[in-house]
Amino acid sequence: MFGEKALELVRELHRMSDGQLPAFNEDGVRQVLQEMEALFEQNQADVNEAKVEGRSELIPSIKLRHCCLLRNQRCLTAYLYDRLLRIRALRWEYGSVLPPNIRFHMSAEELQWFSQYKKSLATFMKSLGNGEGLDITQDTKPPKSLYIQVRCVKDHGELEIDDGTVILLKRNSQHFLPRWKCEQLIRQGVLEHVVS
Amino acid sequence: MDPSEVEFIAEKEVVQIIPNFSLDKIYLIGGDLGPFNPGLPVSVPVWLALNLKQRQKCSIVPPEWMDIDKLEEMRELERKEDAFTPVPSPYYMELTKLLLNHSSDNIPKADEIRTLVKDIWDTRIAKLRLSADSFINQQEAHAKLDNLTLMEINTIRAFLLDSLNCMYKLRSNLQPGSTKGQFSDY
Amino acid sequence: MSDGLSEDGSDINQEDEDVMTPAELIAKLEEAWLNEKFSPELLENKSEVVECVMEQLTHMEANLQRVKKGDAKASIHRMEIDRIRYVLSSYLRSRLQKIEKYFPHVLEKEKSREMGDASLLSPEEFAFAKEYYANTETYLKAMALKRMPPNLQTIDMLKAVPEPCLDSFVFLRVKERQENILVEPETDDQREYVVDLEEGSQHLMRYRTIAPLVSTGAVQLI
Amino acid sequence: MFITDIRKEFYEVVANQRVALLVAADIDALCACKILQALFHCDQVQYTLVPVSGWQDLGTAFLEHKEQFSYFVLINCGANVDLLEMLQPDDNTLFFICDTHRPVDVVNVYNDSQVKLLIKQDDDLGVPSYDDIFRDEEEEEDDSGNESDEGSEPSGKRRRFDEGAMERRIERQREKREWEARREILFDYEQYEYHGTSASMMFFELAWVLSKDTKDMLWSIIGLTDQWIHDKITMKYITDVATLQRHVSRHNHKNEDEENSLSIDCMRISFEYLRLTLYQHWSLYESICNSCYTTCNFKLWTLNGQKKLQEFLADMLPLKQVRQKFNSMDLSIKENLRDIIEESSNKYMKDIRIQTFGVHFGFKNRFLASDMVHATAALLESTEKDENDSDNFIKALDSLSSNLERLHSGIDLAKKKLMAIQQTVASCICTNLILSQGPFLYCYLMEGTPDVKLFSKPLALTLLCKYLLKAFVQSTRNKRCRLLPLIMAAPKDIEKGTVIVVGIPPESETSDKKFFGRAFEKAAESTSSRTLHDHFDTSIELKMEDRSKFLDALITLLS
Amino acid sequence: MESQSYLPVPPGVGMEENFLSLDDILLSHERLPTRTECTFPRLGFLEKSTDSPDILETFIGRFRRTMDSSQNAYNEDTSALVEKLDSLEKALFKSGQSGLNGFQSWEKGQASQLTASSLVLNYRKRKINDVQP
Repeated sequence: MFGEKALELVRELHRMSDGQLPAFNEDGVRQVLQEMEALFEQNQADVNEAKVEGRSELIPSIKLRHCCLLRNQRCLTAYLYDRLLRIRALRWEYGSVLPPNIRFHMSAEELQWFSQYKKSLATFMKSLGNGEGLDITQDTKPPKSLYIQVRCVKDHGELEIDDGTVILLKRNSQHFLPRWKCEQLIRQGVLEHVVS
Repeated sequence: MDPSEVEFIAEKEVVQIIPNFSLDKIYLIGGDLGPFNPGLPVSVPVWLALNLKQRQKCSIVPPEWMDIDKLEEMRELERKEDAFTPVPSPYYMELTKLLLNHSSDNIPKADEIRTLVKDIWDTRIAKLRLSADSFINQQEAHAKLDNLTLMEINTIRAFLLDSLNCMYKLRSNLQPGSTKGQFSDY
Repeated sequence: MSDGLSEDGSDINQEDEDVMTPAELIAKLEEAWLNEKFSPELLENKSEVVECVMEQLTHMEANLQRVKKGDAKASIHRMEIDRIRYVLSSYLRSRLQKIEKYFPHVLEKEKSREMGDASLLSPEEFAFAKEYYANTETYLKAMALKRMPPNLQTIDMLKAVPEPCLDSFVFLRVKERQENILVEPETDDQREYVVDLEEGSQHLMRYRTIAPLVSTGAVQLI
Repeated sequence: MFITDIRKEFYEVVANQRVALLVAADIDALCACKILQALFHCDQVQYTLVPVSGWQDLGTAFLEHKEQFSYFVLINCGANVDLLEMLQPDDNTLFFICDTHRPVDVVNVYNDSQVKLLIKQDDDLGVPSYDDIFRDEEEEEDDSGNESDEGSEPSGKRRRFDEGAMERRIERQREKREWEARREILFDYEQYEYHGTSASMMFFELAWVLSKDTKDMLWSIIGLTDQWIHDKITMKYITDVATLQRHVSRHNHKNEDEENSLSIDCMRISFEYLRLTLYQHWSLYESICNSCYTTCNFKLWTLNGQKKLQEFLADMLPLKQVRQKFNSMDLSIKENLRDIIEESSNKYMKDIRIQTFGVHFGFKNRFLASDMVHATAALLESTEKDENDSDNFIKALDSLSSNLERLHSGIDLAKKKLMAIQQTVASCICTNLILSQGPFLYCYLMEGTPDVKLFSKPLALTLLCKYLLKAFVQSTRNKRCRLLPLIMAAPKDIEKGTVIVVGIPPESETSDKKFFGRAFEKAAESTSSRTLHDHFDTSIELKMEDRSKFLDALITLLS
Repeated sequence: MESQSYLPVPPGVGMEENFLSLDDILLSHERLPTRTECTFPRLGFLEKSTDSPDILETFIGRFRRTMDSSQNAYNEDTSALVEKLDSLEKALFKSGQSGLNGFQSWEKGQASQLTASSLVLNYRKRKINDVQP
């Protein structure tokens, strides 16, 4: 049936309701576009025939095909748009550098959108407070204390603390650090907030 | 809103502490605090009180209403009345939790207080559900919610607002010809 | 540490006739934060509040730089800074979220704004919204629309991206008494009626009914 | 050098710095670390905590962090080696060492600039005087006239002025120590290994001085109990426990008037005295069958012992009560349990009492100090899955951090371990696996013995060793066995083909001094056995094939 | 909650569907039983049933039950309960439960703990699953 391919794309995302980004379905997208092309060509031909030869019985089919075209357009746009929303979420959850396995799931155009989004967001954050700048992707939970105890879940390398000193984040080492320095690493699953 | 944000707002409330250190007056952006002298009670926001308490730099004086007799009285009244009775603090639940969890050694009869406050809370939440149900039932357009606290509202917010949206959807589907969306056909 | 960490903190809004203290400024920010959190639509920007708060924070941070390690007051100041920065970030975040969610409508509203009307977006937000629009449109065109049949190569972003639903209910607290607020009926067999909103009272009603009162500050969303 | 004022000379020095904590994997060290962490949290001192499981780990951890830190706190490691020699730190690196291992290396004692020892000087240290060990060396030197006027300066201090000379000097010193090893003073000082005041008690005293000793008491109790359970101290336990008793009394007295109104969630510490392991988390029957004291007194590995146990139980309580979980026992029995047991046990054993403590909070959380030690030890040496030392360290730390779920999982592991110990003890005795080698008793657990994997770890093997020796002394008629130490070996790493060897002093020994460390070293040296002494305690890892020649050398050495 | 950054286009609230809403697309698909008609004017999912006023009645009638079950089910297994609700009520049940869970975790003092993003955790899970087929 017409529109099935497009709907499958929508279903594919709908199944992953937690916001994960499945691999870009290049094949699916192409097939939808092909179906649309075919529908359009047939309609063009039929419209011609209906006009020239006055075959008005073709009109319902033409209308149906047109509906299918519109439906395909909607599904495909919704698929692409929803993926953008997921990609946006990645910027907020992971930070501006994405792990390779996630980048791998994005199309070239999506990567481009992501990098533009990153840029816009950075410009916005930099411009706050007359150019003072404020990173609004941090401070996602109300603050409780200046310092927190964290545990390193995996080897991560070095982390620079505000005063220029560097500490080594090695698996199973534990640290007492300024909260805001840790927030993103906690979100990324590198550090674990120890509450005792 | 996440309950931790409601708690964050509650942490602006002021309590008395008895510090064990001395410190001159502090000029915070939000107002002046102190001076702090060992043994002398001083008023500070809850966020600071808890921080100092956790760092063993003070003891916290429980607010006046955190008292068995007063709370028992409140509980009886709350159970008797149909309407929501006025609460001693708009953040009674948050403050109870915060102070009892971090400073229970400074609060006499902490366990009884916890139970009493929980009783009051439960009674009020039951009332809240009752009113929510009647609000939906009567398909009301306006309700007065005096004496409800932010935390109480917050427990039912998402559910009630979603339900109201749901009803709106059901109802507008019953009224033909009210659409302007052309896409919805495809 | 010197006692003057915020000695010159009260000179903000000098040009305005009503001078705001830093504490009042923070209260304004918190008001705006909660309103923005709970209102279904994007509210007018409060960039002057944002700027002033940022200034306060920067100023305080600069003073703290000069303080020696381990100063007891410094850590209290830092905690306060953290709290204010949280509200500020959270406020700007909710706004940005709504801008992204409703971007075509937000830009449309901004475009159709009358001279002299308060602007919805701050200059930074406006720049962001425009970029977001262009970025997204470019992407959709390149990926799909351009490759579709000629008659389907455009979509109306205003219709495709949903509008804020002003008919949502909100919780509110009245700060200034209001009379004769008209409450529209929910069903056909109900009639419209008016209510008075007493100062300090709390209500549940449709956002559309009281939207103007939110922007004047007569009610606070909760 | 020894620090005399721990607050001024240690805490106030590090309070505004960033500190690296290198913590050995033993329970006392974990407890000490908890106390120090709590203090650092109060005063917002930033730190990095790195678990170190042995000498190699310590070296690596130092190398990895020396660029970023100038202040190192070493807990239960580092005192008994020449630390500067081993780690080769920069001049501005400062070490604070809180370590129970004795003897303290003399170079550490006499270095004033970089090594600060957080060690109680009223402990029986017996450090040779500086003059005795360094001065006479000087006199024998003939090529260093330019140094002689600085001769009486402590070595580390001089290092600053004359780096090269210092190094040459240390080098010479080391050579000298090797060929002059028999030199009496140093030999006498270094030949016995023992443990001093627990690290957690040291830091508890710091907390007390800082008036922040509320929550930390529990940890110092657990740290001390660990020393006692894992046979690090014996007589010293009595004096140290008295110190803690005074602190507990002081606290309980302070809270007395509030006691009735204090929240159930607040932690309470009480005096306890039953020598029964985990009885509040087991059934009384299981606890009696798996506690060292009761099993040895009943000789539970004999039929007669089992019979006596049944008699004892029947005398004491209805069997149903004894066999069911402690939690489900009748309340009236639970409340009087200590008295009931004590009374009934009089007939069978001398004294089932030992002064210890219990902690309770909430409605159902009750733990004896020894319960916590066994649980934490079981987590620390867990052999489950492919977890490494530092994973175990973290879990053990969690079990001490009011992570109840973790603590209970530790208790479950501890039960398995204690049952394995009892079964191994019984089978070793019943199959005569304990051999008299002349100067010592020896027992080797063969690969394939049930639960042998559990005993590839030093704490577990030491505990087994202790229980086994007590049981053996009870069961043999040979009185001489009371005077003999026990050495045990168990498979350590099958792939590498190694065994772990530990030794404990004779039952009759009342001092805490042990000589195994030196003896093991010497025996290995004289037979060129391939050994690895990586653990901070005396246990060593030895190639399986070298076991018999090592043993022979040990016999010769100790005869 | 702010911690979740993926905010999908919600289904339309009033009469109209949201063009980009996945929910709406799937829902409208379900109610296109006949695809031969040339126009599909407002085949709203209520339109199938002629007795639609009842749905509102039913919703109102069952509101109390939905509310109580979603706000009372203290950490119980709720799957059996959810089974009996229709899709609309299921969505509501979810929002009620998430409110309840948020409150409970706050009461236990867990709300202030910083945690790894659920998105990150789910990716990690998936990665592991990928490795172990």
